[in-house]
Amino acid sequence: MKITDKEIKIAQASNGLRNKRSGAYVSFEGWIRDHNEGQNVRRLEYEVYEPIAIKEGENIIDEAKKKFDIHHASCIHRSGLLDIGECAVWVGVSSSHRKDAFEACKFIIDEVKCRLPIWKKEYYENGDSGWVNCETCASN
Amino acid sequence: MKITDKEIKIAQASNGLRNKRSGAYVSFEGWIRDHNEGQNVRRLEYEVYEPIAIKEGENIIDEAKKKFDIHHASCIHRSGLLDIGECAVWVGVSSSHRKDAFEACKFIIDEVKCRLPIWKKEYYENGDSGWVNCETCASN
Amino acid sequence: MSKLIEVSYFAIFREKAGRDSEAFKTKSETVLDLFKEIKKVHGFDEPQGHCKVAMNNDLVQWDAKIEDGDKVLFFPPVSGG
Amino acid sequence: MSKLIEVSYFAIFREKAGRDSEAFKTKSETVLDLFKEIKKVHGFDEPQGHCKVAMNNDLVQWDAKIEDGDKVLFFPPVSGG
Repeated sequence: MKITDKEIKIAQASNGLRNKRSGAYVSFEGWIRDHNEGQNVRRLEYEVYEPIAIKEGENIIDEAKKKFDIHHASCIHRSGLLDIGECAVWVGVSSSHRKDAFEACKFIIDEVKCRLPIWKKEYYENGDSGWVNCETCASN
Repeated sequence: MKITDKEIKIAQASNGLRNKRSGAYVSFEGWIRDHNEGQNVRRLEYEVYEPIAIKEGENIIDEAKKKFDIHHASCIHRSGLLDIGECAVWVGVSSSHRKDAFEACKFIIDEVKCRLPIWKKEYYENGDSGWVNCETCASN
Repeated sequence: MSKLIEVSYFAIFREKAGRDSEAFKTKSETVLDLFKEIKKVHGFDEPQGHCKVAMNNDLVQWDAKIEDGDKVLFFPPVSGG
Repeated sequence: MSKLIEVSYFAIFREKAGRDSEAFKTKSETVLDLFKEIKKVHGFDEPQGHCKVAMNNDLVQWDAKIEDGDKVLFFPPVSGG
């Protein structure tokens, strides 16, 4: 689990998961969209409390390795200011068979979004800004 | 849907799926493993009947776009000789929300493996070679 | 009535038949009947349910009718990915 | 017995409190009781079930006991990814 305020180097990160016994690799990327709940987003800021984000991210990856038959798993999340189209979060998983890689990758991003102390603030075209509600809260 | 006898340029391919309204990107890569069913694999050859592989691949992508709420989807499959660790097939899907991207990506690779006229021949360390049984046949 | 069909083989079918393609004279009405004939000639033993067949470059069902001059492609069980 | 707790705020909590952290004097026994006190002081109205709390840099349950000198971190609903 890594937090970075620089562009996520995805090719480099995914290379770290390659090995000769892995047949499957599944990755997820979260990109900054130009809209959210009807507002036009110009850019976005992530606030991350790193000590716990990293610890909890490692916990999630360990849980994924116990739950699913995978070889490697990794996650990188951005902090600071991001522009539209940038990659905010990357998850990569390698395994022998693809089913487990898909399930583990989905598990990791679902948990990362729920459990890591990371907050997203959107800056809108009209000059407003606002902290984004978490997905779970929004659905309540 | 593309068939190529050269290395799959994944970064380039995934860039083709980016757009400002997509928030999620899921990709699958199939890598050549150094073993299969207890044998040590040295390299591998894919025979592809391209006219129908491309047509059927496009059908699968169209089906995925109907079944799931996604923006773009693409698939590239290798033909010819490959070494251990090389990427044999890539699938990329972009969408607004990640659930559909995961499901569509899994759907596409599952169907590609079942429906495209592509055959894998393995060359083993002991000098033998053999056509690989399809996954479905193997489970019967 | 006897028809002349251009039959193509792939992967293990090609290896077993010892050729890419051949002109095959047949009285079969459907691609399935033609496949049954050819299985015997070349000793194909792959389960037909996992094989596929194309005619004139489109995948077709096993009950597709064949006509003189058709190009029929027989695909053994696939293993892409 | 009154304890002095170092409390830290993040994201919308920081904005509402108008500060990153503060020394907070309390008689609360648990982080939950402390949170209830602080909610009133700073006007936090985020549902507590979606908030998280850490003590001395580890996530803890809401019934965790606080001691004089503890560092308590209050996290509003997260929105990573």
